[in-house]
Amino acid sequence: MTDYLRAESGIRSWLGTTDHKRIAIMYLCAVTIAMMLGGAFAMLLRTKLLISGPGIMEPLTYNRLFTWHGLTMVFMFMIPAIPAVFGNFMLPIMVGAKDLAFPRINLASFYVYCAGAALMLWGMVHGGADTGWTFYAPYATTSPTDVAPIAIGVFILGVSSIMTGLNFIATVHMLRVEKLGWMQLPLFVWAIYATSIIQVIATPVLGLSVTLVALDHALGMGLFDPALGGDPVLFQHLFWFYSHPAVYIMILPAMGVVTEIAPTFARKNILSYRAIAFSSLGIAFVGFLTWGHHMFVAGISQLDAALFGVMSMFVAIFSAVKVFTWIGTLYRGSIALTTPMLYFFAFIYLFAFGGMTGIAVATTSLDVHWHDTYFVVAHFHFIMIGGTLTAFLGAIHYWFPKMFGREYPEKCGVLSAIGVFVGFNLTFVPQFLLGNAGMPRRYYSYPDQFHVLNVCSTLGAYLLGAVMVFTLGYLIVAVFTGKRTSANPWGSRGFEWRVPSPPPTENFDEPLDPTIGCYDYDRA
Amino acid sequence: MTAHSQYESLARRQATARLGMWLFLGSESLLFAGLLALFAAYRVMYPTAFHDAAEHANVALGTINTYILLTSSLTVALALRATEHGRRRATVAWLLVSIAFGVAFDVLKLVEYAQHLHDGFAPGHYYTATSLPPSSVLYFTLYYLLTGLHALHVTAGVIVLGWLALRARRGDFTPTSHIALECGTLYWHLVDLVWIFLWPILYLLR
Amino acid sequence: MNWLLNLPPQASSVAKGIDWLHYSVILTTFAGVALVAVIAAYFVIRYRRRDDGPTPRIVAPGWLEGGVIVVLLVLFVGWWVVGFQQYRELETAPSNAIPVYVTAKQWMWKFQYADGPSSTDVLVVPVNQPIKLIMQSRDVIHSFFVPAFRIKQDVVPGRATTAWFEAIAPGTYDIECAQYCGTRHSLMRGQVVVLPAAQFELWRANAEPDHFGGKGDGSGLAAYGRVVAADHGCLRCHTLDGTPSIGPTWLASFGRTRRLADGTDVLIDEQYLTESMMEPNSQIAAGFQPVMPTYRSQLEPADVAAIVELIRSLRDAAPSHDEPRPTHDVIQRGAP
Amino acid sequence: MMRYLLTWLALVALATVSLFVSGSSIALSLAIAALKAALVAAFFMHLWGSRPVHRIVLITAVAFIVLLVLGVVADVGTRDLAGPYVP
Ligand code: HEA
Ligand code: HEA
Ligand code: HEC
Ligand code: CUA
Ligand SMILES: [Cu+2]
Repeated sequence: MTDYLRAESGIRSWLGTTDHKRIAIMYLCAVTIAMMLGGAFAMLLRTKLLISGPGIMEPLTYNRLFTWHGLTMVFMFMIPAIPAVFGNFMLPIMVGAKDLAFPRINLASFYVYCAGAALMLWGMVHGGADTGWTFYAPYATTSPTDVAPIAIGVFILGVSSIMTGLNFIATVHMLRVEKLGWMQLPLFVWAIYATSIIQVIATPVLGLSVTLVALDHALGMGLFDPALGGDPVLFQHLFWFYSHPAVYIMILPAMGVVTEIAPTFARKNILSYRAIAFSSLGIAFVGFLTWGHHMFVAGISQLDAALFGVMSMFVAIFSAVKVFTWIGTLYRGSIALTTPMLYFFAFIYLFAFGGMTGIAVATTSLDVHWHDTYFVVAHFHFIMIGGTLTAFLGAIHYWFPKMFGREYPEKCGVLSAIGVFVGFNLTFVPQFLLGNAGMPRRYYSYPDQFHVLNVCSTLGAYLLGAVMVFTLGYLIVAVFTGKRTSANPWGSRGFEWRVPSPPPTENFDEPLDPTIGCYDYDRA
Repeated sequence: MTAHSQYESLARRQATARLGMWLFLGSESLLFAGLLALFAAYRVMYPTAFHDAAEHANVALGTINTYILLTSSLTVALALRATEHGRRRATVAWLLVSIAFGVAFDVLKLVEYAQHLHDGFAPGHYYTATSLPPSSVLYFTLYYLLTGLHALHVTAGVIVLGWLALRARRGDFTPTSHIALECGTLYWHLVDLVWIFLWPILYLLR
Repeated sequence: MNWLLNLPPQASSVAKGIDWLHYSVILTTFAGVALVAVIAAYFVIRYRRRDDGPTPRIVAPGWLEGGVIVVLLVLFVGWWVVGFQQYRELETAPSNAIPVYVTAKQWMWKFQYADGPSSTDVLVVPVNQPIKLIMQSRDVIHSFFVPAFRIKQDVVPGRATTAWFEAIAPGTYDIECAQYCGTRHSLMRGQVVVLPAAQFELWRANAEPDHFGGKGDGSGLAAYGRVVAADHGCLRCHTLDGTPSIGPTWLASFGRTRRLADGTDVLIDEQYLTESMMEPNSQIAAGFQPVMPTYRSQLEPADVAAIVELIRSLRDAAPSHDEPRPTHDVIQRGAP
Repeated sequence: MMRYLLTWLALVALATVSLFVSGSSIALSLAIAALKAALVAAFFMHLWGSRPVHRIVLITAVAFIVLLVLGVVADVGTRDLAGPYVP
């Protein structure tokens, strides 16, 4: 049987495909472009911050840039990144199916994504949105820029995200191969499943809130307009009801990835399958109860602040359990320090630190000082880059042989992992200190006493950017020229490694046999 | 669909489509959550303004529409049943009746809108009425958004039912294979479900 | 520690306590992450790959998992308890706080003392004296942030929000707007100038008389409030001397509780008063008709502040003699 | 057939009841609405006797709608309870 890459050729065979693997590759191209674009915005931001006063660009330009940076990175890159690429590619194989439950919806979701992204880009070209990615009313409803196309773009991207999530849930429920019970599923599947629940439930609320902003901006609906009695704080409630769970849409798949990497390279069963599986579900559900921690100083009632504060502490426990389980998995393993494994360690360290700073900002009185300062910026970049982007890079290296049937250059990989780690810390550790000192975020210019740390941060960002470009470069080269590889170069027990690399169009030559589990490293 | 199929049997495939539909309905109902939350919050903040505004709701039309939708739910259920018994003509007939109800609902809704607009109870900054406490405008804005979003669903439902009627006439549905029809009726029932809550919230509560 | 963490000086009465919690959270974070990193490093070296053989199957015992959960939960919830107590402290001004009315607009701060002096972007306060900020916005959301005081509070249009602080050392401290509010958000900065008590009195005495003509003689803002109230016809329905009228008298009302028509009690504070002007019919005082029109688009934030100050200034006055209090209460309750 | 008709009759009856009683009480009218919704879901939508996962989906969706409403109302409804403020 031919592999999925060579099964058919020609551009039409890609654009019209319903093969989950090909759709995954198309998503991979799309989100990589989005990441580069968002990264380019970030480089411009950091360049402006090299100087404290005005200069280099207009304030309005800067404000647009951080808005676009946030929106691009969150909605066009990070939310689809791992689920729509690696979830799409691996999940059907991991459950032993030939495809997702609804292949045409899968393809449609890609085009809906493209439409939403195109609308957003069009909005940016037309100078849209200087509102911050959070669209806070009443600024967003009165902004001099054109908010509506970007807001509707976010809505459409949300539709795509729902389609993906719905497809995954149906697949996990209905298409598991015979004898593959819930508790034998690879944990990546659990993570994606939990993510999908959030996508399906929370995304409509986001769609509605940004639509309200668009309606207000374009037509004067005035639901949040104080002049009509509206309360702008209510918009924040709606926004964070989605956007806090959304941060778990971003981190859960990353957790799924590292849960696959660790057992493979430590040749060890996962320390506690149960803990990882159920904590994913726990995060998905309890994550819905914490949204108010973004609003401690927004003028919410003390009761609400108390409830959301304590629930934030509870949700963190699940993440902590995961961290300790991953570490424990290494115990008495047989550890190989390959590129994916280096990314695994970068992830653990950066996520643990970023997560603990999440606890810090969730501590109500401390957040009063830190809210909307660079401390928060550092917190979420630690989790989103240190966590998710790192895991994304780990996943690319880990599954590269499977997806393309080729090897990537290991030396380059190691260099890239180390470079990302160093550049990252150089960029964002100074931002914690800036936040402590009280530098607010979304500041085009800043008092001189923050200058030195800002320069450090910018230099780190340049290093990080350079490493990213380097990584992209050698991976692209390897897609076309890398050495051919076998079905299971890592010696993994994972189900996806039991099919040829790259897999045939129908994934399995013979049905998946899950009697030897995907983490059974105690058997020869 | 590609030549290969990932399903072991037709029944499995139908069960999957059914689950997918339910997931979609669950997601769809969350679309209303934000507006409901806003309604609840503003009602708590401005009880009198909302009370006074609700007095102006057209209870008669709202109630007629309630009966219409409840009955249309029955008729689509009967359409599905007719297919299960292999009665093609009855299926088409029941679907057409349901479509008629849906259209009637939309028409009455438009009448209601026209009347409110005439009285100056327009949404947002277009609101010109002066007889009510000022924050009543929030009630009307939410009224338009909630019922408008719902009416969009009704309209989408009518289109879906129309498409199903065409397919039914063509003989696409057999007693054992009619998952599209089933999903379509589920969607229609969701439209009914949403209205079951909107009606007391917008029309009856004082 | 403060230097290591690059924290600003601890210039307010609450800063020390908050920083203490800060240290404990951050140190635990470092310790926890270091623990994780050290264990990981140890495992990597100790269990590096030597051969291709199978590894033992190890499953975490339940007590270990439970133990980790309980320990961390106690730690995290402990922080929450302390943090929330401090948050309440930050949210509730002490009774002897001097009110300052703050108006935020794109992109400046305006400060107004009850008895006259007002200023733009520079807030002058005495040391060791609690100050209560009653804040309103004219346009979008802003946020009043003084890093050295560890306080921050969003200023939301259409509402009054409050914050308070007590500066413990004379000096000049930065004010920053922390909520994104448009093009010049990053320039919406100001300063708090903390003066020793004597100097502050001097400043107050010599302060530019503001446009209300007040000058530290207790007239100032409250007097302006009288003008506003008269101009807008408030005094047709409200009295300043306790005489019953269409609306409740403003005499001796501030700081007391008000029984509402639906039977609940609310505290008459700045928020309640502001809301009563913006949306009079959302909370009807018991025994009164919902006849008061809204003044939402007619009163500027500064006017609202002036009226609030007027009502506040009447809080301790005794009801006038010809209208003994009991009667007045009876009339109010008996009104239709 | 009978089952559908009975469901419909119950729905119409409940709607009529609610028309007369629910103006006064939020709880009552929402309870009647919930009952009607349950009838529609159980019989018209065939949740009665279908796979449990369909029920779970519906219940989850409803639970999260309620959660959003409660979380927001817990804010605006308690902003006045600012705690002991001594003037
Ligand atoms: C992937 C994204 C992601 C993730 C996973 C998280 C996870 C968490 N976040 Fe974060 N957050 C964001 C993305 C994310 N966040 C973003 C984007 C913003 C800003 C939005 C904006 O305003 O623009 C933000 C803002 C934000 C705020 C608001 C700050 C402010 O604006 O004032 C708060 C407040 O509570 C918070 C809390 C938390 C908590 C408690 C977690 C927890 O889930 C973290 C749990 C993890 C751990 C706790 C680590 C593991 C623990 C250990 C390894 C134990 C260590 C050992 C010992 C102590 C012994 N986040
Ligand atoms: C979701 C993920 C995500 C990711 C991956 C990043 C990545 C980065 N972010 Fe971003 N960031 C956000 C999400 C993210 N960010 C959000 C949500 C906000 C808040 C926005 C708001 O306030 O509304 C924010 C805000 C934000 C700010 C604060 C702006 C302000 O408040 O004024 C800063 C400042 O330093 C910053 C920096 C960076 C840097 C240096 C990176 C680096 O990691 C980037 C690394 C580089 C690359 C990935 C690509 C390399 C590309 C090049 C070198 C250019 C080559 C060009 C071409 C090929 C065309 N980000
Ligand atoms: C037509 C008469 C009328 C006018 C004019 C009027 N009010 Fe009132 N006001 C009332 C009544 C009646 C109440 C009590 C019922 C209620 O709470 O709405 C009231 C209540 C209030 C309260 C709440 C007082 C309390 O102790 O509960 C405030 C504050 C207030 N008004 C301020 C103002 C201001 C400021 C103006 C002018 C700018 C004004 N009012 C003009 C009739 C009036
Ligand atoms: Cu005002 Cu930012
Ligand atoms: Cu959050």
